[in-house]
Amino acid sequence: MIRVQEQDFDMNEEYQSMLADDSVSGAVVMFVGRVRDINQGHQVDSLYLEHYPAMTEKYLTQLEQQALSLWPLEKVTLIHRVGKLSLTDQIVLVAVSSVHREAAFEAAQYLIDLLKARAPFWKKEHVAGEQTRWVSANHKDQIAAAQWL
Amino acid sequence: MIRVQEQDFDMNEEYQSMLADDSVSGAVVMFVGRVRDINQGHQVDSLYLEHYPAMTEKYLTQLEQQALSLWPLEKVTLIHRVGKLSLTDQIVLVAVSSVHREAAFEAAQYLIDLLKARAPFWKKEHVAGEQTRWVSANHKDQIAAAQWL
Amino acid sequence: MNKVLFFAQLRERLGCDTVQLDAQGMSVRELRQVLAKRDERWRTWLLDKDVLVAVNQTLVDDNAALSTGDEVAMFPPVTGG
Amino acid sequence: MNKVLFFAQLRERLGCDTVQLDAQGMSVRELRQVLAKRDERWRTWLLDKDVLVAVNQTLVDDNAALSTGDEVAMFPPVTGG
Repeated sequence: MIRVQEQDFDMNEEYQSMLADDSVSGAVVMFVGRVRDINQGHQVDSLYLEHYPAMTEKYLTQLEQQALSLWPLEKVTLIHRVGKLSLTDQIVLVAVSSVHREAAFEAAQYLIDLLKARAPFWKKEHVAGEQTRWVSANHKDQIAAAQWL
Repeated sequence: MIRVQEQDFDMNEEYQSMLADDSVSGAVVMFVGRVRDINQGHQVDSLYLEHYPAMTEKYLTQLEQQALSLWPLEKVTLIHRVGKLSLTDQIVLVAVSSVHREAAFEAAQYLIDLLKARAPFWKKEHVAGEQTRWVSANHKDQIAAAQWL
Repeated sequence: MNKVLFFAQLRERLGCDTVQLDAQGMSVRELRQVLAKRDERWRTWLLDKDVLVAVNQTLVDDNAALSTGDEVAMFPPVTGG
Repeated sequence: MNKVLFFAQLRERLGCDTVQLDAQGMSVRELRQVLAKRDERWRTWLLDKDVLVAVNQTLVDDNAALSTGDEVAMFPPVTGG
């Protein structure tokens, strides 16, 4: 299940609905990314998340399918927010259920690594005492994604 | 924070309380282990979790301290249930918050790998059509733990 | 005809969301060169090696060939998640 | 005096939760040998190489030395999580 939305998500609701009627999964791994106070040395107040809607949907759907084909997973949930976000807001949820934990951990890392390096989202931060700044892409994120290829 | 308890835990409550007053953590990784229907080829109805109370508490506290010293983490939550559990019940929660996702993912895997290989819990399954059976230790779990040492 | 979309910094730097033009038969490289001719600003930002290009919502390299109706998008490295 | 606790399969197989004895000065190996003398069942299960031993709630090997008051625990490989 993939979703790109302005509103917040409820991690627990996603967890419960992912596991409804599932007596097979022994393992669930969830990752939540949040707006944190310091990014690339700047004090962040809030940020604006822009995206390329047709492509985010297409790419995330593809990413979900890839994960399902690479690991024996029960379900994949990918939610990414767009628009204006404040300090400590949730940005992204990756949740994966599987019979075994190894598959769930690997797939969750794969999904967030690829999402960060490839999905067309861009963050513009509102920085304390300044105007705004576009977040620079992180070389480390490209390396994290490349390890899966 | 570590807890060993008979009652169920609320993943969302743990998530919220872990993040209260935290504007630093950009990443949260959570792992939930559940009672699944088939284990080691047997159809499971329910299970009983026995433990060695003084040692589980001591070992989990030590494990939490080790994770905090090995990675730059904000918080660690470890909850393990004991007593009678039914199919699809939650057994264990590992939750870790950190500035960066790499540390959160690694520490969560470390915690569950070591917990499974070292913490003094034992599962006795009630198997369909049979009496009960003690779950056999999984060699794979010993290997997963050994990789961290 | 083709639609070319710009996102994030690139959109702001060009002061442009979308252009329509006929890119039939061009490669992505040729399309970038055509757009770069508009003025100094377009030249600077469109020939930047960090610019990513997607055709019909899939990342491609500079050699990709364009057909009528393809939706082209140009944008800086992504920073979501 | 020392308390020796048994858990899980080992507890069930021995039909015993706890024994009290004086293990002062013994190694863990010697304590296992002493307990193994009780009868055939104790012999079979206490000398099983898979049995784990903790002293004062910390895993130790067979060479560990015991002092008065140490809490000893013996149990099969763990299966939690």
